[in-house]
Amino acid sequence: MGRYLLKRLALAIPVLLAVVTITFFMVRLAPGGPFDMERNVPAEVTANLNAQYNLDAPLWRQYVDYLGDLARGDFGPSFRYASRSVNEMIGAGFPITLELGLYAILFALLVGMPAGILASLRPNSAQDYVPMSAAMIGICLPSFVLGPMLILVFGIWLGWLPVSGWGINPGDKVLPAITLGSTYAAYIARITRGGMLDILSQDFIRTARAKGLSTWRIVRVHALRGGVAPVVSFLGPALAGLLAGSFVVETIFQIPGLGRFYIQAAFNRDYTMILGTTVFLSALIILFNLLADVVLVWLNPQLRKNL
Amino acid sequence: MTEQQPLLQVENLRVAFHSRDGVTTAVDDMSFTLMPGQVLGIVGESGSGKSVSCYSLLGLIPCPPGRIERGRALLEGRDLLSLSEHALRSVRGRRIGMIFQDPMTSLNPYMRIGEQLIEPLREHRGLSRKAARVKALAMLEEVGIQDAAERIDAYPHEFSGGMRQRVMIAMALVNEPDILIADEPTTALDVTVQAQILTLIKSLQASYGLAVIFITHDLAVASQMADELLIMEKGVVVERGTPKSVFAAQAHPYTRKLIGAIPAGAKPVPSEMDPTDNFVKVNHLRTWFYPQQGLLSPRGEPLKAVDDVSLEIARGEILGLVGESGSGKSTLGRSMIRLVDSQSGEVIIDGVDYRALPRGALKKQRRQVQMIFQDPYASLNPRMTVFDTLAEPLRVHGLASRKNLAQQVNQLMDDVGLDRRFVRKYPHEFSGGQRQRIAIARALALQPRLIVADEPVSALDVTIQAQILDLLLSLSRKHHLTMLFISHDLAVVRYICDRVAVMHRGQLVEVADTEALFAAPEHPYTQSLLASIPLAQWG
Amino acid sequence: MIKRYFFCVLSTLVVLGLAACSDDQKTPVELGNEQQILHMGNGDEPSDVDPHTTTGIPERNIQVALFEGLVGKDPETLDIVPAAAESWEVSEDGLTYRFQLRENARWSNGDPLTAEDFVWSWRRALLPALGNQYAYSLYSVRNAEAFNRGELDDFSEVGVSALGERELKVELTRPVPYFLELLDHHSMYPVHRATIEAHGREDQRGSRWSRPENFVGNGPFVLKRWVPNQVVVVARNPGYWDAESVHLNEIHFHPVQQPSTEERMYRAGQLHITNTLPEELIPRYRGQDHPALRSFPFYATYYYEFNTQKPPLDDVRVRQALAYSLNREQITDQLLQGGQTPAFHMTPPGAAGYEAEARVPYDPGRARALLAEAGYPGGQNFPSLTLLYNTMESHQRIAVVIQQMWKRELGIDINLRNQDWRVFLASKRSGEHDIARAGWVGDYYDPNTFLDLFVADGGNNDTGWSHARYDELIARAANADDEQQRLNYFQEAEAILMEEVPIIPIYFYYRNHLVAPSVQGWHSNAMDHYSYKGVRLEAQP
Amino acid sequence: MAESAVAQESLTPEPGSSLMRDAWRRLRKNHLAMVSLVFLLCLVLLALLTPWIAPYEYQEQNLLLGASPPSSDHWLGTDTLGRDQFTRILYGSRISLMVGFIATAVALLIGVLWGATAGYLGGRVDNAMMRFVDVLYGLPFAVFIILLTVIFGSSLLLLFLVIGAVEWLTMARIVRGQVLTVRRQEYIEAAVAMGLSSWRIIRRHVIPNAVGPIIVYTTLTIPSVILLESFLSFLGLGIQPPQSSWGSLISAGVENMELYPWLLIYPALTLSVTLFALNFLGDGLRDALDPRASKD
Repeated sequence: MGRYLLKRLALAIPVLLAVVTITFFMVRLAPGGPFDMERNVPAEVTANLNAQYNLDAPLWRQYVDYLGDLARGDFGPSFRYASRSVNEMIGAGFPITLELGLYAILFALLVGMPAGILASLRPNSAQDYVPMSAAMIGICLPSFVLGPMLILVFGIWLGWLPVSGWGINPGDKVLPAITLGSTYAAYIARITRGGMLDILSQDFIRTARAKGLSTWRIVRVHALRGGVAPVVSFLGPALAGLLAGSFVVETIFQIPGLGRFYIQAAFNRDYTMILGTTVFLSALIILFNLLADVVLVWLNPQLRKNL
Repeated sequence: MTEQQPLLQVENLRVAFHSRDGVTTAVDDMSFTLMPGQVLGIVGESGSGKSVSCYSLLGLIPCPPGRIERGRALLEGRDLLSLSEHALRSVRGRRIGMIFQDPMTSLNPYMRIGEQLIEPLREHRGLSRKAARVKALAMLEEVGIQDAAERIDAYPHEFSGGMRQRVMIAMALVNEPDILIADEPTTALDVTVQAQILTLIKSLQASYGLAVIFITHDLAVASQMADELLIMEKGVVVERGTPKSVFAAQAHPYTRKLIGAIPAGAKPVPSEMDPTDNFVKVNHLRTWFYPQQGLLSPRGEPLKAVDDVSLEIARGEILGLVGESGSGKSTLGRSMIRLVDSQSGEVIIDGVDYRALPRGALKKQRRQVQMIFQDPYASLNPRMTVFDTLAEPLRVHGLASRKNLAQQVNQLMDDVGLDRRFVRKYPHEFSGGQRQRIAIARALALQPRLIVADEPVSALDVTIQAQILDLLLSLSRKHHLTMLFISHDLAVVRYICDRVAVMHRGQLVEVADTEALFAAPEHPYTQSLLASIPLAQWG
Repeated sequence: MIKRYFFCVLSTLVVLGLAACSDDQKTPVELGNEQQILHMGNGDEPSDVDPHTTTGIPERNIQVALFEGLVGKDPETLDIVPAAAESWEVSEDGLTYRFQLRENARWSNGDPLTAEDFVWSWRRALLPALGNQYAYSLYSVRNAEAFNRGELDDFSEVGVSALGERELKVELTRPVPYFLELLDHHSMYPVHRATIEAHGREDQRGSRWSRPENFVGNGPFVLKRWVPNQVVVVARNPGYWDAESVHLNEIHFHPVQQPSTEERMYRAGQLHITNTLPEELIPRYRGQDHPALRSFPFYATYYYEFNTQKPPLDDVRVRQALAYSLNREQITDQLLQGGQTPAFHMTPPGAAGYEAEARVPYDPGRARALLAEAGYPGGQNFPSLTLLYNTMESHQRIAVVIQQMWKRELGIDINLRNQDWRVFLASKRSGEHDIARAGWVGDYYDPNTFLDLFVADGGNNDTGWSHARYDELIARAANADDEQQRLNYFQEAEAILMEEVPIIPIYFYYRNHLVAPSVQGWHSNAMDHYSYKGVRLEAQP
Repeated sequence: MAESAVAQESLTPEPGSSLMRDAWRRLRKNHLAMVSLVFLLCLVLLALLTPWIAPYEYQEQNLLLGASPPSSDHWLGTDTLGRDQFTRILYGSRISLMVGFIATAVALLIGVLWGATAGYLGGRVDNAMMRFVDVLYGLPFAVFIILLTVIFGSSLLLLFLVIGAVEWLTMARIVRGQVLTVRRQEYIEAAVAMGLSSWRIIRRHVIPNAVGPIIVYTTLTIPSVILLESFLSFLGLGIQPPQSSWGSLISAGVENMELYPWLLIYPALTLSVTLFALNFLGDGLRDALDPRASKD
């Protein structure tokens, strides 16, 4: 197991290196520098600014220097947030985004899995169509629509929940989590349904029925473990994608997460921030995929011996 | 016995499947009684309704599309067919236990067997986890699991097939039911294991005074086990009686067909071959599988699937390769034609060293050597019509022009005895036997010189099996084929092969002319194989 | 059985939401009213609070609370009022200023604020290596530009010197009528030398001196807490010389980027003051005469600029045709509805009593005639021009409407193209554009900030237009002795600009934002200049 | 048990039919899928005929009218510039359907080929190909978009390519996963034994048998692509105003949700109904393309 993990992590290094390299040169290709303003400033000032951030060195030199810093785990200073380092910004934003992402996934699971399970028990009946259609709403209403709608209804008309913030006012995590999770609920419902249909047609389910077990117990004890395997392999990439894609929800709800930095950095031409968040998120994607694989193995004893 | 009340009384059972394409009657007007301690054998080929009838008793057929249209099934006065799902649950696993054909798939791979065993105890008797475990352990020992105390926490995949079937039996019997329904419990097992399991069921039946419904397609096995036989064809019971009387009377034509289909005796006509012309020569072939080969990790302990095997097949000869599952016989066949990469050795077919061929040349050479697979369901692309399946190799190897393609395909259909009208149908629309004919036609399309047939008849019904064997024999003569015939069924091998090679744990333990081998097996393993063949008892 | 699962789902949701449902929960605004804590929407996350390295409005809004320049502005009238300096004298020629600093002006750590602090701070603001992008606001000081450009190393030759503890002398290169205006700019704020030197080099950007735990300033508030992208909290500075006119205990600056989020936060009682109001909602608030709505003219102009180097825009008739065919009133009254006034000239009215007389009219008939005269009757053969704007919903709406107007009035087709802000700037600077959207916010409250944009070598003149007489007029205005004469020069310059139309003024900005009724003493003004002194929160009955 | 009995029964002589014709025959029996298909066809037809049937011009403004609720003049109301919303939805469907289908097709093409090749060839090739996907996953999307707008400006063609280039990554992963299971089937081994080229095996044997999840994912991709378009167009990559698309109408509707709810409701409803139709049709197609599916 340990060796397997090591090997997977070793494989991640070239991937990350490629991501860094491509990103590094890509951001430099984009017109406009980090210190451009509407008004022009004397060329000397711009030159001095560039010197402050090592931007006056030849590009290859900057690249090598950056890799050197990276190897030491230093993402460098942020250009846009002058008084902060990228490490600091990621350190501040990531835990929040991660928490948001986990709640969103939790919500998606709590809604999507029962819907999928219900649907799989009586395929092509009302018990299939109704929950699956309900779950589909999450896809019809993307977060930039659903978020403001939820805020309007629950935050302003009913006044039950705060309309913004994160961890400041009680209950302010509910609406963002629902908004972010709803799309995934639909996917999870579909995947759960498929996975469960697969498992429910297996011979050992027949064995379980022949034992006289109740449907509930068959689902819970016998089917779910195998049935959720596709959900688990979906969750790894999904969680990573969700972290990178949380900026819409973070903006709507005024959440100080990493997703906002990640997107804004590109528009600010905050080179170090773009690179830092990109490398960090890429590493996360790889990590979560690995995690999903580990959970899959943990769920399925037949795979354990292969490690 | 005379005083006893029947335990289960089934009357006029009729089960149908309703689909968009219409209504199919799976079981029609079936009646039987089961006395305590009686073993009832239900014999029939696939689709005869033998399983459906028993499943419907316990509400285990999918409804819809399945529907029980009429009949009663009285278990101590209660009609099982009219019970609610909830009431049926107290019957399943408590009054009636079931074991199934494939112990590989019938146990939950995600749960420790201990958990699976105590589940019915806790469900039906409300035993504590601890008490249930004690009982489960005792049951495991009773079905012959050694070191049960340790093995109880293992997962199903850590058991061999036979052991798994023992676990299944333990699970079915752990609540001491009155009736055991055994649905083809030994079909997926090796002969030697089958013999053990049959003995076990027999002894448990005796010691518990169980009533058993034994469902099988194998008349020989049924006659060994059952007190009474029901022979079913297309949902209808066509004959019933004690094994002795059934075999003696052979009243119904279908019964006669079944009995006649059991391969018995030697090869009718020996192949035309030249024993000096070794068409295939395998020298010291070795195929090992390594558990994992990685950048950083050293190689683990290899699985020696084929370990230093040498053999020859003469031109026109049919060589049988027998062995139990896991003995490496399939890997040997696949290694010979380079579907599996081997590590060392030599495979020379018709003078060409297959292992040394570059990829491109190999693709061209492949038409010389074809393979027929065990499972005709899996070996045909479900999304290609028969025509496409047969036309593809012809086109790819340029054996047919656009004009005569249809004609050639039709020729192949004729060769394997398939109606030309079916050429636009999909594999799933055919029966197993017909599918295997398609697979054979596909192999023949390239006019190969050598055919590796990997268990080509073991998934087929007996009557079909006989037809396919005859087809293979006639085709091999017609096209002067050389064949490697892989099988675990000694009777089949005896019927079709000129020579037999016995494989055991990756190595050849004995090679001999067929009749010589059957008459005087030399290796102890061969002897045990021969001893395990179930023989129909009608004498 | 499935019910059980749904029960789980439901109960989880309920638990998550429950805490919020209690009715006696007070909103942040209500709590703030009781504790004198002001919650403000502040647009964007500040990059720093160091006044010498930042350029943005969000930073400025915070710096106003943390620092104090020599002079300040009255938030109501925008008149110059004493701040760190209690009085000043200007020499006859307008070239020398002497400031008397307050005796009781102190840093938040108790150190006295001295004239030397200003000398050191301005030196720092001008240090080439610091890369202060607003250093040019000091350029009117003698030799400041040379020092900032690195042509002069000796700061003692720059025209700022301490004449003792509390007297500061500033010498200018030329008279600048609005020099006192400039002194309120954050680049001119003093910073605490010891603190900066304790946490890094003096010319180092982003050292940790500006963190709450290290911060020292001279403003009415001090930095208390700073959570990136969440809040910046400043707390009252008890040592501030005018502490008694500071009523607020804390101000919370919330970096809310989306106007719609901000508006919802206001409605939910999470903000006292919003930074903006979503355009779509302005008509609704105006229609209701909402008590919280504050609307006021803003010293800024929205305009389009032509690339006069490219045909056919090098033809003044074409430019005039395009300019005369815009129905500005329709844009402000029907489309924007936010109080904006149609702009018929470049300089917004108000500052220095200047009211431009030149007008670029709405006259579609003349526009058509001019276009025909230029060789494109009815828009025939008119080349396909592209209107470039930076990516934003509001710019897009205006562009779409103007595109239609040109189509309708002149029969010409204009393509729209939007670009990310920095790409947009780069395209404009390299002259790739035909017509580009632009906006200018007055740096100081004087017409000069608008009119000197279009001098031939002006760094911000992306039109390629140049006019000798215009340049001369702007230069003369800078050296004019008489204020009336100066304004006359501006009138003439503006007339040239409106005749030549290298730009089309479209509207003068209006600012709309929400201010809770509990906020007392808050003044909105044309420079959007915030002042927190005198602001008090009163709970509503 | 029962199914082979059925198989034997159903061997009635019948003229030949190809996979597609067979699929069509099956699809026709699925009412929900057929209703969806008819709906989608109508939608496409409407989109094609839009210039002739739209009651107004899509760019025609009436600032004096402003946003007005549905009326007999404007069936679905007007937007804040006084443009007829029904017309704009109709014109929007041209863009959105085109983008949705073409961009998804691009993603489908690349993703399926890439995923199938990686999954089928396995080993080092698989490893390298999937690591490449990982790298692309990691690249910052926003920077990528900015660069593209700079280099190529806004063009519809580019929009297809960009969306396709983004969406194919997930498609490739899904296909690869599916192919890994298909690859173990005996008919693949049989195809190898026949000496078929890898390319032919992938094309004829592997991909058709991985089609189920591909169809399902495709039907989910189309709506997300339609929404992605509005975001990219807003950034300057795709269509330019005054043209409309469903996504841009929805985003504009969100801003005006409280004041002018009809500006959100109708475009969102159009998208939702389309999505449901796609979904039902996708499920129907998946079943229809599987000759084995026993439809009850």
